[in-house]
Amino acid sequence: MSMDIEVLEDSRHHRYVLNMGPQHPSTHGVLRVLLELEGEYAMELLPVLGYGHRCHEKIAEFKPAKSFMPNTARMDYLGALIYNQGFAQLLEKAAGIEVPERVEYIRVMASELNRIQSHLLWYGAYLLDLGAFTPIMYAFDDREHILDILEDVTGSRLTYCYFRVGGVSKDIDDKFVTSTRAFIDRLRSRFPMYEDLVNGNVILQKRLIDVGELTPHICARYGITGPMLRGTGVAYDLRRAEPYSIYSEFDFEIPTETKGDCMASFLVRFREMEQSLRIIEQALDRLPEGPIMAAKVPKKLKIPAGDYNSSVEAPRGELSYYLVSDGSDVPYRLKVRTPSYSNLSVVPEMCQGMLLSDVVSAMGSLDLVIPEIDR
Amino acid sequence: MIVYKYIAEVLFYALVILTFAGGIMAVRSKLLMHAVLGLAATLFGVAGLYFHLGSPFLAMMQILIYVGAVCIIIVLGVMLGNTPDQLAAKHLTGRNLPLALLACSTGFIALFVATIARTEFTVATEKVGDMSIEFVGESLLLQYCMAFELVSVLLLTAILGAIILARGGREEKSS
Amino acid sequence: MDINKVKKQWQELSTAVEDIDYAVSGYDYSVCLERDKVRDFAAMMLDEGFYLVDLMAVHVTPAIEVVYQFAHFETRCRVMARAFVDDQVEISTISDIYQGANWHERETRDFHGVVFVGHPYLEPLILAEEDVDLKPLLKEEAKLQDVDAVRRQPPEPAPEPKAKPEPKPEAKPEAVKSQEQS
Amino acid sequence: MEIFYSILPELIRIVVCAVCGAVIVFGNALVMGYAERKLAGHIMLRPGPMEVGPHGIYQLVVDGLKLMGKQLVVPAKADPLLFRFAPLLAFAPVFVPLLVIPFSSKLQGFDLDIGLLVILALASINLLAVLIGGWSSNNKYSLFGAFRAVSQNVAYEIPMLLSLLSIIFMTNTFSLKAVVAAQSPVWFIVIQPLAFLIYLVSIVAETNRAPFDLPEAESELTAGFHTEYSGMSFSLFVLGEYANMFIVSSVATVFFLGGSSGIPLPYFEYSGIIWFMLKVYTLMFFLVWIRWTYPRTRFDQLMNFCWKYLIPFALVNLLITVVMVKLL
Amino acid sequence: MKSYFSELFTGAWSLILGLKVTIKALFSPIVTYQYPREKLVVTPNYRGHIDLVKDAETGAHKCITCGSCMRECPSDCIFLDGEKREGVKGKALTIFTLNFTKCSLCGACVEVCPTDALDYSNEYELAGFTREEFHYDLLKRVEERE
Amino acid sequence: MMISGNLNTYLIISAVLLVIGLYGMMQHRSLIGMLISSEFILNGAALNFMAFNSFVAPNPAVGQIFVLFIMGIAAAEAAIVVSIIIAVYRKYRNEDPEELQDMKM
Repeated sequence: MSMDIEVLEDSRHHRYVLNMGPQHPSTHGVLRVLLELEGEYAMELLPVLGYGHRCHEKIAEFKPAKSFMPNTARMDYLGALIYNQGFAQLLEKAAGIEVPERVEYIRVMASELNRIQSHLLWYGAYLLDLGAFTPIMYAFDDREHILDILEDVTGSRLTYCYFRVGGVSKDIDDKFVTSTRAFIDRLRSRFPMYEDLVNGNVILQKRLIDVGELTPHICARYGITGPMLRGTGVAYDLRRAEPYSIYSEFDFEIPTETKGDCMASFLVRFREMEQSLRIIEQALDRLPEGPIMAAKVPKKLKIPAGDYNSSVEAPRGELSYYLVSDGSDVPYRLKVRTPSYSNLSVVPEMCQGMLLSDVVSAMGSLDLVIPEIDR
Repeated sequence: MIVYKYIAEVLFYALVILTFAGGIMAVRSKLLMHAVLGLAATLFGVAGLYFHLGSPFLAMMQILIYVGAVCIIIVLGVMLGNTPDQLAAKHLTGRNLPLALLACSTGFIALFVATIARTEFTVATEKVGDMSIEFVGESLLLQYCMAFELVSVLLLTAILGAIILARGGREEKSS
Repeated sequence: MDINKVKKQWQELSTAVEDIDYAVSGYDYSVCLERDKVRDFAAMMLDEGFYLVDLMAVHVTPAIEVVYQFAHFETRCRVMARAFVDDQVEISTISDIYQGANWHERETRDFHGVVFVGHPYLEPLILAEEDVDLKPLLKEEAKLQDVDAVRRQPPEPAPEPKAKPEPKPEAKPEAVKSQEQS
Repeated sequence: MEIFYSILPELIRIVVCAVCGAVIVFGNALVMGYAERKLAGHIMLRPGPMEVGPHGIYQLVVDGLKLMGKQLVVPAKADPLLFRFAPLLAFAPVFVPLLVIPFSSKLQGFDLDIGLLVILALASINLLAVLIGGWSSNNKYSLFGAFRAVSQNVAYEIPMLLSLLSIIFMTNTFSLKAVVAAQSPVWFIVIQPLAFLIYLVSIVAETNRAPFDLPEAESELTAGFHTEYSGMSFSLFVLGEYANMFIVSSVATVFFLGGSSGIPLPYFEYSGIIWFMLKVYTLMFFLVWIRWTYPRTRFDQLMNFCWKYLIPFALVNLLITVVMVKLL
Repeated sequence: MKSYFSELFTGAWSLILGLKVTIKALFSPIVTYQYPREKLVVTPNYRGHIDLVKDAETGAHKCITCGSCMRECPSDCIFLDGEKREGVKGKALTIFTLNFTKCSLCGACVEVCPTDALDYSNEYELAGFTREEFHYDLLKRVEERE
Repeated sequence: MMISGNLNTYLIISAVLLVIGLYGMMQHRSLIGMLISSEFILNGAALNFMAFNSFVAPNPAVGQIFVLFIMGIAAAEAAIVVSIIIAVYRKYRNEDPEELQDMKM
């Protein structure tokens, strides 16, 4: 036994612990990762969570389920509308509320715009992690247009609380349609620029290819979903796999790559923006007239006893709300399964034996939103 | 232009002081890193002395090779081979030992001074070349090319040896 | 994935397998497990290509219920597997089968105090180290419900003595609405 | 008194050289600091500093004052002597190379026959300063930065020297003035484009600038070797960095771009400095331009690029040069 | 050997493409606003903190002191109270405060209001040194407003 | 009397450097410390060569070439010694020469 300890100590003699975070430029928030380094190779990684925990699940047990809507936006501030969507859908399912068609179209468009802006922010921030300072500004330039559009509709720029149980809070107008169409054209014309500046860049490719490779089996074991999973060649997108809302009516592709490395998830996210544009375009073409609120939404929304699940495809992967109700209007237990949480849990295995720079690029490719992990 | 000579003389004293101070710092400092810094100071001083001896070329080479290469290798050695608690320079223990050493060395210098004071060096009456780097270069590559070749072979051997020594450990560890 | 084959395996391992109406509940099957079968169940699910969506605990009487949510990459098959912890609030870990369960189990330990036997590193994940025994998501006495109260209620009450959930997919929206309007 | 008059010109020369050196070092830092921010801003479609003075031209002055006013924080477990000494060691040697750079055919501090050696020798001191600064901070990030700086600079010194050597073989001198004079019909960039490219890549690495800014890679090492530095000791590192940029760009100008030669202007002997500065700042603009365009390389790729591409190409180039010089 | 050179050239070409993009951007007009000097036009739909609406006809607020907003608010940031007055139907509003530090801008209060007495303000330049600066007295604000 | 123009001055300086080196060799109980001290000895020798070169020797190139030779040796020596030290350190976790009992790596 003492022998073993000696051997262990011997092999670890050259290692030392580097504390990356909670305030580190590339952890994107208050995440701390303890790295055990050997030279510049990270031999062991231990993410330390909980710096930004805000007890959303506990809060949910204290107030009517409807009132939890603004909290969903604060979990993932980049995919706020998609989190709204998941929660609204959960309550609509549970209470059996029929949502008008126009609402579904508005929700889909807003969600997809939200997805694009999340991906754009990730795109810029990831490039910042890799040391390129300029792309983030270009990405933000584009992102501002989305924020302007969404601000005009939802009234806020980041933590939207737009969807309501049974509808949306405000109808869209012609201005939304024209500005969204203009944005679609604009972003399409910007893609070649991004290709030239970033995607084709040899330095970027060298940094990303063969770094942090995943397989579908690893993804299953860790519950990794979203673009990282699609990077391994599994075309699993909840918008297709379990079509919620009206996604089954749209024609879009699920971009996949086969290699599962950072470059794969990078390209998957990049192409997803194009697919989201396609969805928005189709939705704009078919946008029906109609009410923006379900006819009968009770003021006190009682949820029948039982358990309910609602899964949506958030920008980072599968978002699941699991609600246990005892029949009152206050949830008995609400569990939010956030994609980044499962995605981050792979880091110790994925980054083992990597160079420090690769750890940064691998962690960046997870597209972490820390409040979503800590909840 | 006697003023220049005085300026040069003052500079000379400064250089000698720098050299010796660096030396003392190198042997007496508590930290190895300070010892390396002392070495660097001495090397600068010696480079200045080369300048005084009429060879700015050597002075620059001294800085280039010693400060730019040797010092950095030693600093790397200090960093790589030592955990922080071992960074202190270990000194020979024993209370009277340093004193004894000092006495011995003083005696040695005295002896040396006495010797050189009594020696008559025969100064060459005429020089065959100048101190310019053209002359040095030509001599190095024509007349004394053996030295040049030897240095290159030596450096090659050193590089290979260093690589083998340093890599050997890594393979052993990984296996 | 052959769903019938998988269902047969579930029936061998579990005490009850229910088909759930996806349109209402958002998942397809509910599986009730004995706590010693959890590991076999997880291993079987991994073999069949399921991934672990989520792992959580629900504080009910008689015991804390641990819910495992699985889904499949190729076919729509969302499964809720439930098991109750024992008197020591212990249940065996599945973190060696599904590594993703590692953090979920630590979180559940933080919030509900469920001890996962065999977990390699059951230290606080979200909570601070000194708050090990805080267990913030445990219910107060007043709010604590029996497990039957949080199961889907059948249209006419037909309670069973044991904590066997009988979720009926017939929990129709109409019934719900009438209940609300009352 | 006679003696005084006899050495007066030389004294004046020394004083003027020192003053000019200081003016260049500080002026260059001001200009480059401002230009870098402005260029970075406009590349990113934003205006850059705009608040202090028209178009923010006093921004750097204000920053300098701020840095001077800041407390010099010495970390508790740092080595106080070395920690304070390192910025000085990084900053002090940058003055000397300025003395041998021929700004025009008349404007040169001293024309030494070992001019290039002076520049290279004093540039190597900077490395020791980075190493000592990184080590003495007693911070793991700083230590990593220092290690990276050393391996990178040592490796990239080889292709840099080899590319300069191919010019030396053509001119047979280390004197910068003679090198400039040798380019009277045609600049060496035309004859030695490969050497110029290799030199250009090497100086990016030598000056620790993006995409080779691994010693201070802020997303990995927070700020690399100067993580713990603040106030004036930090700004000495920055001044040293900008001065080094100026020096390596000047060397590139002297060796490849014909130094101060250009279309003759009135008072040509002195006004050559205009052409010289134009060339130097064009090169520096290039350094800034690529900094704000590319992501950072990874360390092993940086080394691979040096050993697999730059050094073989530099050697081949040198060989061809030698053969051609012998044949022609 | 072939891949060695092809890699070199494709790599170099990709770098040149990147340089082309940035040099084009260098000479493009800037897209940012110099915020305190220039101000962006904020959409009228912007949802800032809530404010009582001033009725155009009567020049007073429309609140009937029903307290729905107070009950609906998920974060308990609204407090209002009223008293019975002569000649006024129902209760007259005496105090209406908003603790904006707790508000999550969900908009539930505005939607629940039976008389549309609440609306979002368009203020976005909010900064202060103390928490108390964000405890708004909406009644006072509506009276002071033009 | 200019002592900077005197051969003996340089000889004494180099002797002092030699003594400093020897003293350091005996004083330091770490391999790196001994390496540093050995550099002093080498420098003393080089200074000697250069001094004789500029005052006595007929061919001024010889001494310079010798000094260059010594610099080459010093660089090679430093590289080799540091790599040996690292190897020794890996093996023994220590670099006190007293404790290095066997030379087998």
